[in-house]
Amino acid sequence: MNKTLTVNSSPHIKDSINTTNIMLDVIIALIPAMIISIYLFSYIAAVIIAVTVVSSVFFEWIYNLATKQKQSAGDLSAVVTGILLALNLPPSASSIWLGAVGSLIAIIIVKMIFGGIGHNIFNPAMAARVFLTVAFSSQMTSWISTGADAVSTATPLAMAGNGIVTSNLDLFLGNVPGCIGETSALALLLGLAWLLIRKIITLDIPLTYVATVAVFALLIGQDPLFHILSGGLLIGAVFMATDYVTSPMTRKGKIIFGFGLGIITMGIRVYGNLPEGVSFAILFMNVLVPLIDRYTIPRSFGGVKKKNA
Amino acid sequence: MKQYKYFKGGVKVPHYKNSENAETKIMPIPDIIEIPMLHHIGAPCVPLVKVGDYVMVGQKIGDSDKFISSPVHTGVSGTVKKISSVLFPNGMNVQSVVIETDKKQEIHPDVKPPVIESREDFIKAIRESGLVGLGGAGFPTNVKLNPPPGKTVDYLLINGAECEPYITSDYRETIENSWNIISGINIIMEYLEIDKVIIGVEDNKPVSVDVLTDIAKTSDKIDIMSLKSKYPQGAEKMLIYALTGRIVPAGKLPLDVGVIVLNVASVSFIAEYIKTGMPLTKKRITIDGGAVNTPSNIEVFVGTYIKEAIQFSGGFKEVPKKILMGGPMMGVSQFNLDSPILKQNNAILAFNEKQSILPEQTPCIKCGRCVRACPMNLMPVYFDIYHQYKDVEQLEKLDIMSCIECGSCSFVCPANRYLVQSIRNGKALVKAGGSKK
Amino acid sequence: MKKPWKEFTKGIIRENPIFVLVLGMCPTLAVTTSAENGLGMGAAATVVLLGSNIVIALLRKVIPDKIRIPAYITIIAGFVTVIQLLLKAYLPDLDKALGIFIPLIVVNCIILARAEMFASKNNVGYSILDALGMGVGFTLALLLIGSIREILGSGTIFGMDVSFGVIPQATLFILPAGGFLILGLLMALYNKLTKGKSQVVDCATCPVPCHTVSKEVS
Amino acid sequence: MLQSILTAIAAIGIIGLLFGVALSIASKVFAVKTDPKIEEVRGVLPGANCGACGYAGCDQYAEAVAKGDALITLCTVGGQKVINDLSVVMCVEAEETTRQVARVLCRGTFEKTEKEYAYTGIKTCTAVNAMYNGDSSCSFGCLGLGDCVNACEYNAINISEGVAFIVEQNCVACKKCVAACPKNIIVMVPVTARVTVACRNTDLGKKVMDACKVGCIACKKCEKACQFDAIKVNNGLAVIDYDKCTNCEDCVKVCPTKTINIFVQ
Amino acid sequence: MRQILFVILGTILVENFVLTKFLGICPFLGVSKKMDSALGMSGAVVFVMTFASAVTWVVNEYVLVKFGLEYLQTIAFILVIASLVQFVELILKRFIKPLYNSLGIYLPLITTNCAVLGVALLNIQNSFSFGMAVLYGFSAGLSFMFALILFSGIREKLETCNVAKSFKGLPIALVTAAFIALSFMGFQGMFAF
Repeated sequence: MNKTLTVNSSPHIKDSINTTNIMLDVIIALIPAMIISIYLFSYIAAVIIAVTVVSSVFFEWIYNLATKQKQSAGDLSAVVTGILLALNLPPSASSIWLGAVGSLIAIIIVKMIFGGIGHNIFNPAMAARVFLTVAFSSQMTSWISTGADAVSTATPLAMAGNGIVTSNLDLFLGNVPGCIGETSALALLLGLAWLLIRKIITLDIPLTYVATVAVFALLIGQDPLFHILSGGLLIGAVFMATDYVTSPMTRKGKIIFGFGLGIITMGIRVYGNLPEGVSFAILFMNVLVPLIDRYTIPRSFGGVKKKNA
Repeated sequence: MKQYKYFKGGVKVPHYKNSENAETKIMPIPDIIEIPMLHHIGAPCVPLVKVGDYVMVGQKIGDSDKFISSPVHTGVSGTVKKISSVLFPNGMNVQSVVIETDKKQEIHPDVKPPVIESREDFIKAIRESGLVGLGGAGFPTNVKLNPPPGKTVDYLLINGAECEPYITSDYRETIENSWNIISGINIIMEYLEIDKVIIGVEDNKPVSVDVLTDIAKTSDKIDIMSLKSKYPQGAEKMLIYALTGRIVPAGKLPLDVGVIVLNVASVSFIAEYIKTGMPLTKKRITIDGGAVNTPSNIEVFVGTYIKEAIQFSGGFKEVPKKILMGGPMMGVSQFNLDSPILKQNNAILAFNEKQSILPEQTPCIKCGRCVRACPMNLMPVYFDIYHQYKDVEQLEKLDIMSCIECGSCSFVCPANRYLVQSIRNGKALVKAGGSKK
Repeated sequence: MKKPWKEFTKGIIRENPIFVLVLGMCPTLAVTTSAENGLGMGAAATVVLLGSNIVIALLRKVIPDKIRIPAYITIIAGFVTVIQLLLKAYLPDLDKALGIFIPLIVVNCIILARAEMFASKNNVGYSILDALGMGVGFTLALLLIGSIREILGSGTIFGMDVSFGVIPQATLFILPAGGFLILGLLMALYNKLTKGKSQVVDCATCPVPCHTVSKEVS
Repeated sequence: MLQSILTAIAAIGIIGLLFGVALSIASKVFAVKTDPKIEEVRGVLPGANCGACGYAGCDQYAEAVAKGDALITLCTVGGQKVINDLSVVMCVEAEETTRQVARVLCRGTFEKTEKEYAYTGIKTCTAVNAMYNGDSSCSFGCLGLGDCVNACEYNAINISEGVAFIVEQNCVACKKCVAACPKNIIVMVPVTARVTVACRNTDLGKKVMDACKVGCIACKKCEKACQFDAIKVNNGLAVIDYDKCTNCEDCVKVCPTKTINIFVQ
Repeated sequence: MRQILFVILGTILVENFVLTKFLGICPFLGVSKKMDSALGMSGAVVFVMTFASAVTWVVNEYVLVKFGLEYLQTIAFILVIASLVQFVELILKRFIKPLYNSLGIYLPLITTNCAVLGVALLNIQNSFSFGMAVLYGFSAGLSFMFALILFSGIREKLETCNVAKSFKGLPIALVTAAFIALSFMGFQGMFAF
């Protein structure tokens, strides 16, 4: 009798996708933003990205080692977190240690102690950015202008608060002060296109987010395009808000999520003390995700409507 | 050609229809066959023969008095060697009749075309034929054709979707037996007084679409729809929605929305049976997979051992590491090669080492791909979680019992979660919990 | 000799009101923005705890069972008022820093819990030891949290600079979020260090199958 | 000075008195009957109403404990003392019985049994059991994937060589493993019982021998050997009646497959 | 109208009682394991806080201030609140059983909820008018409710997470609360009243 046959539950075939290739696709989608950031802010951007990525992977590796868990540092998710965090830091020398501290927060506190990949409640990069913004506010807001003669300046959103207008073309190309990776809308849209082509994300969250911001801006009589292109909105909408674990699972949930993000972002930008609200909005909406998921469970095909509880 | 509706979810599976052009070969009578007493969903049959009995072709050897059941016949003549048992995947030991064939193939006197005067006669005849849903589920056809009082049926749907990879037996059926299909359709329309028939075929089978379109032209009551090739297009509920736009409510049967769905092979068999009276004893199956030499379609007697069927088709190329009964999405893996082929089997796949390995599962990243893939609009990700925590209440609330176990969610899961298995275990938990109440 | 010592030390590690009993979280998080505030709060609570434990232990046979809780609360509130007035008079800065949390000592679960659990069942001597032990444990925990938050958040300890002008200060730690974070991390550390030592259910004393009591919380 | 102290005392006294009287009247008027068991449990709890147990106050927790819905270990305020007291309160009603322990009736280790197939999938006994009754050649035996280990809260079960065994000194007879085992091979026995028929296979002779080298083949030698009428072969399996068994080990000596053995830690 | 909305939103989002004022942490950590009990608990808190604000305001204005006994605030308020809670509980238990089952069972916890005494004291400290005090009490209750619901949603999810061993239970809850508090900081400067 042949006793070496494998028995398992159906299905017996699997498509080729796995967590690591999803992460790889996200990294590819981030390449334009990284290239443009190095072009705009010169070598410092490259150094920050390198330090942050290396420390992120290192922290995940060391945590798994210390807690004697299966090593997960190789699944590239820490790399993605590292790149995203780096792109959310200002292009100044202090960002090098900010990146390392941020990685510690993002990987150990926000991700690993919650159970590692798939279990985190907050988006690691975003939570770390908010943490750094609150903890080291002066270092996190030391902006410099783009180009060779870097001088310290303010971001378009902060300037807009003082009545100075930045051209939308500059915002689109990224020729404005800001965090390393958030300035160039063009690069981020290229990334979005890649993610959509590869079916890594759906358009639900970015679209509702941007649309809500635009409508909000129109209603209060401001330039919607300016609000969409400035600050961290696009990097947030494309890469951070669409993070699988920390966004709702269903389409309906994603739309609610995007809408909430838009309202809060604009609320903070227009009425709050802070010039920028994307990271706080995302963190806040992450908190709401369990509730959204709870109330947006779809009705099964042919199922009767059930009371949510 | 009418326009079909898209069902939500589903996945694109590779076709691997390697045996597409392999004309059906008829397998000679094996020396021994073993016919289990259960080929269908429902109660197993009781053997009607004893050890030492001489049986003839078409003789009924097992039956049950339960409503949802279907009798079992032998397709060979010979002597009953022993009454044994076969271990089914669900752990049930089912009695089986082992017959040593004498190759004389004497036909049993009871085998004669049935006399049909009414609808009741027809349904009775179908029961006697031992026909079960040949698409894979094995639901007794007579039950399917018999609407409870007060329910009217206005649609007959013919399922030629064959959405599982590898399998081509229905495709070969349509090409080789197209006139049986048309006469089968006409017979059912006549006896069940249905005047709307729709044939659904996936568009990746142009030849069979052509053949069936020709059939449809013979009557203005018959329509054909070429369906988008998307798994699980052939699942009953999906097919009904695609062809008629009707949604079968959870826990209900197609009859409840006035629809009867039959597989092309079933229809073709009905025509054959009405003509000759020979019950269901033979089955066309696809033999394929990385471990076999020649992907082929063969016609075998029900009860033939898997290894003999594969041997006839051309034998193994490599040592098989996994044997599937049915397609790769919903088929059942066998643990030895001595299992007999059942009525509802439409394929035997032998996988080589590389094909048989499924990746280990990694933590769920909550990407929601399973949610999007689920044709039943369920949330497999939560089934996986709550099954681990044995939260029966949540599982029930999320409607786990509606899952059709099509495998789409597991297929697309980037974390390689064994979702279907979780769901099966979850269903078992719910059933156990339900019985306690 | 051993027992009194045990009554005193249990509050410091084994039954630490913050890390093990998880009592009195509001002041723990709210006032520990600096080591000094932590110490002040701890001391104030200890005094109230001591006073109420003494009085309740003395009166434990007098107070009728039915109204014991309101009676305890009144006694505690009395001591809180005394502390409040004393602080206002002699340490106005600390009073300002602790603000509303001084009157809120009344509803601090530690005090009521010790009154109900211990002082109402033991004599004055043990009650004093218990109060002191719990108070010291509470104060130490507060001091620890306060020190960490002050060092990280302001770069100082008891107002002395320890950042040497180099280490940047993470303002976050003196904000609410920092309080939650530090307490969470400290608790995890405490769990790690005392792993397996506390919270063992003793079923040996129980002659019957435990399923009646240990059924999963539904 | 004196006057203000007096006013204060008077004011508080009056407020207190008013509320006290009103409340005691109200509690009489609006009295609702309660279960004495709840009262008893409530009496043990500290009454701080802190909510740390996850219930809405001590009354709620007392009710849950009294009904057996809650663990007795949830009160952080009370600490060990309350746990001890609760265990006393919750246990007094039950009868005194000999201590029971769980025992795994299978010794079909890797070398005694074979694997019928290579299983991939969810690593739980329940999951593998759903496929052809598990991958072991003996369809009655231990699957060794540790559903019982996961169910045990007291660290009293280990798996070695593909078979679970109980660490008796840790076992508190909570029966969770009994419920968790899909093969029903864990049973409760008195702690004094040393002789065990470590098999649940009800098949006969040859089939058992094919499946496992230490399976009970129902040869009835033990039945004949027993002087106390304590072991009976029923339905293809020897079963010991522990009321009669004297741990004399006569059956152990005659068992040809060594299925009956002395349980040692 | 705008004022009322601002008080409510401001108290919920900007000056959240739990997440920025650290009031009511014990029930916040204790009764947030299940969404259902969180809802019941916070419902009861909203109710009691509104009531207690009104009653303590009256007691303060017409008893304590009148007789120059302000220093007895703490004692008087805690007595008032304790009795009030007990009254409400008794009445609900006797007359409105369904409401008692959903809200009333959480009432005993409220006496020792420092948010209730806190709001009473804050009303006096900020010298609010009667209407404002009641509104503030109500908003404070809502802010407690909001925080508790958010938190219990996450904690239910955490139950299914593979949380590091020494962080199981309260530590991870506190870390989560830290990040919730962080996310609330984005609202600073909005809804000033």
